[in-house]
Amino acid sequence: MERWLTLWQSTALSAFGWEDAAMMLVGAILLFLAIRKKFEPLLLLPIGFGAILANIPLAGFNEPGGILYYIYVVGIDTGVFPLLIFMGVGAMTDFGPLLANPRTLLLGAAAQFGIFATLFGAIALNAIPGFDFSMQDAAAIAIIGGADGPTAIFLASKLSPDLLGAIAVAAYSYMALVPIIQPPIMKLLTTKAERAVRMEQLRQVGQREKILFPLAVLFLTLLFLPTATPLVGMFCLGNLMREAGVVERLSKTAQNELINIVTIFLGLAVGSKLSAAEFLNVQTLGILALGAVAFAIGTASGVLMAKLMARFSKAPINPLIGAAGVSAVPMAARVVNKVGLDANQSNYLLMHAMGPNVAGVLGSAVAAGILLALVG
Amino acid sequence: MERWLTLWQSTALSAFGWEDAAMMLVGAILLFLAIRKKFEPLLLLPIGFGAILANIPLAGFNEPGGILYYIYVVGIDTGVFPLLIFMGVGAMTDFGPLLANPRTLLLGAAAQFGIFATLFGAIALNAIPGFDFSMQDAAAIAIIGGADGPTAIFLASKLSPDLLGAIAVAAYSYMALVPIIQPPIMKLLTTKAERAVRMEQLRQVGQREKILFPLAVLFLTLLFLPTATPLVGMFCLGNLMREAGVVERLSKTAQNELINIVTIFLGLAVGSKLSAAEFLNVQTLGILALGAVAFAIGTASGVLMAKLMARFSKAPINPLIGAAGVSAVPMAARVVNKVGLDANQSNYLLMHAMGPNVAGVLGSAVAAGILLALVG
Amino acid sequence: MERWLTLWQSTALSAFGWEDAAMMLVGAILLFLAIRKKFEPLLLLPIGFGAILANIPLAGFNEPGGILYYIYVVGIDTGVFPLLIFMGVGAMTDFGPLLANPRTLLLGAAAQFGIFATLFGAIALNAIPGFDFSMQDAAAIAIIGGADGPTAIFLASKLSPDLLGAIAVAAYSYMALVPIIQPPIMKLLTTKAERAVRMEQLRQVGQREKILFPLAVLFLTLLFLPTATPLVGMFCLGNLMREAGVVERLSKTAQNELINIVTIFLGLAVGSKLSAAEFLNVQTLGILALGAVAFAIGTASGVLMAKLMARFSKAPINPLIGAAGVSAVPMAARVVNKVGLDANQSNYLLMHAMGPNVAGVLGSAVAAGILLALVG
Amino acid sequence: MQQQLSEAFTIMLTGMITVFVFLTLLLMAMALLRRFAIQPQTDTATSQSSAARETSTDNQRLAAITAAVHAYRRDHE
Amino acid sequence: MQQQLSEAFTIMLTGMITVFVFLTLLLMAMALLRRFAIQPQTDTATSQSSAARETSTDNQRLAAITAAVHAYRRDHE
Amino acid sequence: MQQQLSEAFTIMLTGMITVFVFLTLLLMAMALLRRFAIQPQTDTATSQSSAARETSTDNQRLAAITAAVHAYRRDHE
Ligand code: NA
Ligand code: NA
Ligand code: NA
Repeated sequence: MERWLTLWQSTALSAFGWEDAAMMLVGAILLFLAIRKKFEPLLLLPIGFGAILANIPLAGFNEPGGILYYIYVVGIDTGVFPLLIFMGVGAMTDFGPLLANPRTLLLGAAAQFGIFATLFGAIALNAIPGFDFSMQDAAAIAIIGGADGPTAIFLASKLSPDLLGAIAVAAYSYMALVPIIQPPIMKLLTTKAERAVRMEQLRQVGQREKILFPLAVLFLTLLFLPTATPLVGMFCLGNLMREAGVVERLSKTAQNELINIVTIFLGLAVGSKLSAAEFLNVQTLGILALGAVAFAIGTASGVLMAKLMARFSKAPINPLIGAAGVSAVPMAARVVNKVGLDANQSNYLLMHAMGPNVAGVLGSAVAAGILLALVG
Repeated sequence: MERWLTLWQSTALSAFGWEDAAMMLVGAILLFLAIRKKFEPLLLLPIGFGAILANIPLAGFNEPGGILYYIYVVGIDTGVFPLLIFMGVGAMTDFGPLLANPRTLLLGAAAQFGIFATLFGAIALNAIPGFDFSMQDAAAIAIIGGADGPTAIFLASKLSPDLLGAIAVAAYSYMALVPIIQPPIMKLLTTKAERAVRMEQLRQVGQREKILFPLAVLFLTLLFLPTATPLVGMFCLGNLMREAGVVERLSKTAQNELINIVTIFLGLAVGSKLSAAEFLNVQTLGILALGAVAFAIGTASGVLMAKLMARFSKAPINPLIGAAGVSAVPMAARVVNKVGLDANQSNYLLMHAMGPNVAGVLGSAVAAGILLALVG
Repeated sequence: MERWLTLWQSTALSAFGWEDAAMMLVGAILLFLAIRKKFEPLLLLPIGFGAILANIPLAGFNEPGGILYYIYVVGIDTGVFPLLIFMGVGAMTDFGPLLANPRTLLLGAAAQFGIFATLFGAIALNAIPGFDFSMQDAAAIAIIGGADGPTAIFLASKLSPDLLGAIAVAAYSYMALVPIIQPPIMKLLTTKAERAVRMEQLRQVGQREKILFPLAVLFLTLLFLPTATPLVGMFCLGNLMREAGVVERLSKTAQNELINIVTIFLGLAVGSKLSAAEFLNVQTLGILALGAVAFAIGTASGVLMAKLMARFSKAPINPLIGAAGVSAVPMAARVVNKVGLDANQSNYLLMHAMGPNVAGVLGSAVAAGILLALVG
Repeated sequence: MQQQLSEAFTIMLTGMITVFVFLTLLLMAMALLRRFAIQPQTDTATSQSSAARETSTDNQRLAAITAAVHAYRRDHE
Repeated sequence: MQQQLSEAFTIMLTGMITVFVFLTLLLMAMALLRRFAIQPQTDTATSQSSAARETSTDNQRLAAITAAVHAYRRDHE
Repeated sequence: MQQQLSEAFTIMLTGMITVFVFLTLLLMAMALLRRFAIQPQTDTATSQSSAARETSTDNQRLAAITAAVHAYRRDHE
């Protein structure tokens, strides 16, 4: 009898609280979004699964001795996992379209207004009772507007680990929602004639230029923004391995097995931060709302900047490509292409949008460095 | 002269004891079994090699600063390596045959009697002088009957780390010996007519069912057996990655590079526990004997349960498939197929045996959770 | 205004010293050598990049919390990374040519004179003001003559971590310079007639011999040189996995993904040791000079030993193959082949040189073990 | 000893019962699952997506064969 | 609150200006880079290396079947 | 200094002698190994296994196109 009691007390049924159940439901919703809706499944599937595991009463995944605890301590607390992901993303990134049309860098810069405006918005939200974001919290939330998962996780782990779970979930969810969030804004800010503008074909970029580019980015970053060098540096390392042409086996491993292994662990560790105490509160609603605002403002800023540039440019510029400046590679560029095709059936903007798209990755890594320098 | 003395004193020859030599011989025997006899070579080769390295006098592989020490502390002490192996095994497992014939779950349940009977047997062995197994030891030894390597290593590392080496070696050795241990028992308990029974073809299982199954398993486990969630959870994560269809690159990495890397390390770390002090004693003989008994009882229980089910079932059931309930995937299912063919040359039982076979993996993970709850 | 000051103080420009800039230049030179000159790019690219990152003021890559710090502590301090590389190299090594002509082992022995003579030379250098190498330093520097990267890094991390950066850079640089350093020495010590000698075709080596060889090497090492067992043991494990034929998936992973991942990290960690304080001094010049001397002496010893063996051998021996005894696999063997072809256009020495080449790997691992035993 | 034995016996009983109860619950869950999962198997969304998957697999096969043929030709030229 | 808001506003301004200044510097660096990189594009060293690359691409194609064997082995072990 | 030099000299001597002794022992071990290993080279077990290996090599060639799918997908993702 006593043995049955031991067993019963060791079941979760006896220990379950409604918060645990609610957080598992959140995990299940993330799995649904990942599998059925194909929302960034590579991350949201392990995040959702990790959220379920982390909230099982008495299982101790998040305590010393539990696997999620070790993964979190080793990979997120240290910042190593997002940096390795960033290295892999660097090894997957082709800067050719940006090098062919360098001015699109400015679109990647403009779109970062989504980040900084959101920082202001998060502080403004403190006016509402129940919100009490510190400047660090606000900066970590704002980076959702960077539309770049590893950057958001890296910054949140440094500035506001308690909000990490909600921030990562918001970042990946909105990245998956780019095809829904962006088009209305893009159409609102442009005329059909503007959207139909065709751009000149891009020049071919040589290998040497591609090799020197990541080094130039690293050089400027280390001179002016050392706090951005972890992110930018690992990104540039990956890109240099890709373009150097002499370490192809390292580049392939960084793009495939290494990033896959780290992705599984990163997702689980992020999921482990989705605990009731840190997620089930009004702040999470605020974070979700601010994230949506950040994406919208970033998109709008990019488009408006593109319109401004079009006015002063000799070569035609389709203002839609500004929307790709938020990063969310390559989803945002594909959205630009689709909206462009809707306006002009022979207008393929994909490669033109890849320039601002990868510029947006650099832009948000730079913005993360600035935030680390100012509020870290 | 003094320098030669230093060198001589640093040779193992001056420090060798017969125990070290004996343990290296054990390592060499494991290598022989792995390479020449093809006994579970993926594990027994690194285990055997690790055993040799760990017992080299003065080399310090097992002390702080030695590579085996670090691998053990990082991967086994934490339980991370067996869990990652289990994730990979989940990603390799097709639950289709089990879903097509769910009743075979009960065969996977019955075969776990091998585990619990052995626990009783281990305690009974204490009657013989020289044996003094605690309840934790007995539980860790009993799990050998689960015929599942990572489960055995995980449980032993939690309950009885001193016996880990002997338990892991016994588990993998007997898994390799399944084709020798099982057939006599199977033939003893069945008539030729029973062994010749043909089963109906299995229905096709849809993708959605396969996606929901690991989630259902996880759900029941977290409700009723939270102590089993580390094993079952990682297994289900692997299986979900496999079946979801949206994270194929993660699933492939979990099934290949990640599991391979972890297998090398896990094997070395298990080998490092094969030290003379912990292996060269009468307890190891007891463990080996109990392991064989556990396999035999598990096989018999599975077959008897299948006979019972056959009596009450409308559809024909070949009692041989009960033997696959011990797990040892896919070896036990192949043995069933072979014994079935011996009785009826056109009787292919392989897919029918895969159901109880994967049920046995779940069954022993559940049994491990129960043991953790009761004696952990 | 104050905010701009914070930003400015967080730029590297305000904190830069000329030493940092100089070390970044060193990193850039390594990148140039790796990418443009194809000097061992797999290592020198990450080393060079790591050197740049490590010397960015205020970025903190080398401090707790920085990624290079963690990689160094986990992988180099523990000795784990060079050992894993060595395991992968073992899995890539075919001992067939050595087994077909075992006497070439002696060439691999003779070439290690480069190591021990350099140890003497390093101590002799202390006569010059500004040099003050301890015996440990001298041993770590001497191992450059082993022409084997992981061995050099492993030994330096144990004996003289401060010099690790300079030693690793020297080792890989000179390995890349083998085609320039060796031919003049080879030609100086041989007549054209000697260089034109053709050797008999090698016999076929059976699988069993190849399986037993790594075990025999391990056995002798553990008896006589336990301090060499970490290096030799991991090497033999890799080679056994390759030849056993039963664990091909482990062998492939050790040769590809695992070694690639570790190579990226090892390179970065070595680069992180290229700090101004430890690199920008006259000792580094000494190390570079000694390294070149070590390679030259090793080459000469190998060639002279081969001449000696040729005198006493019935079968013809081309003395050039002695030069491959320094290891630097497979570069040194290719150089032998090329110099041989120059003397006799139909004289293919490649396979004959592979014997001493892989013997050189064993020889320098043995030498490392001896140094650890004598001065460790 | 006696007490240990009886404790082991209780664990054996408890354990086997729990294993059976647990896997029987799973069996019942699988019956529910099957009913739940099979029904929408025929709806348009799923069949569309599975159709799409087949097509892309077909394309990949075609492309792969083309690629392999190229590689093979080059190899044997 | 008031003070926090004004601080956030300053960060917003500082941040956006810095982002633009930084990426404008990069833009200028890219112009230099292009001039520096394009010129030697035509010298012999580069054309040699691009020739070498073509050859190695051929080799890669030639070796496709060899590589396929490895993939196959891994998948069918 | 003098003492250090003589110590280094002793290490040099000791080291080289040990290297030679060790590798000579290995040389002798290899001779034993060869005698031990070559004999059973001709027995049926080995020839069987080499036959099996040939067959599987054939299979591998036959399946080259299947495997190319994987290589192609990975390269074109
Ligand atoms: Na961005
Ligand atoms: Na089992
Ligand atoms: Na060497």
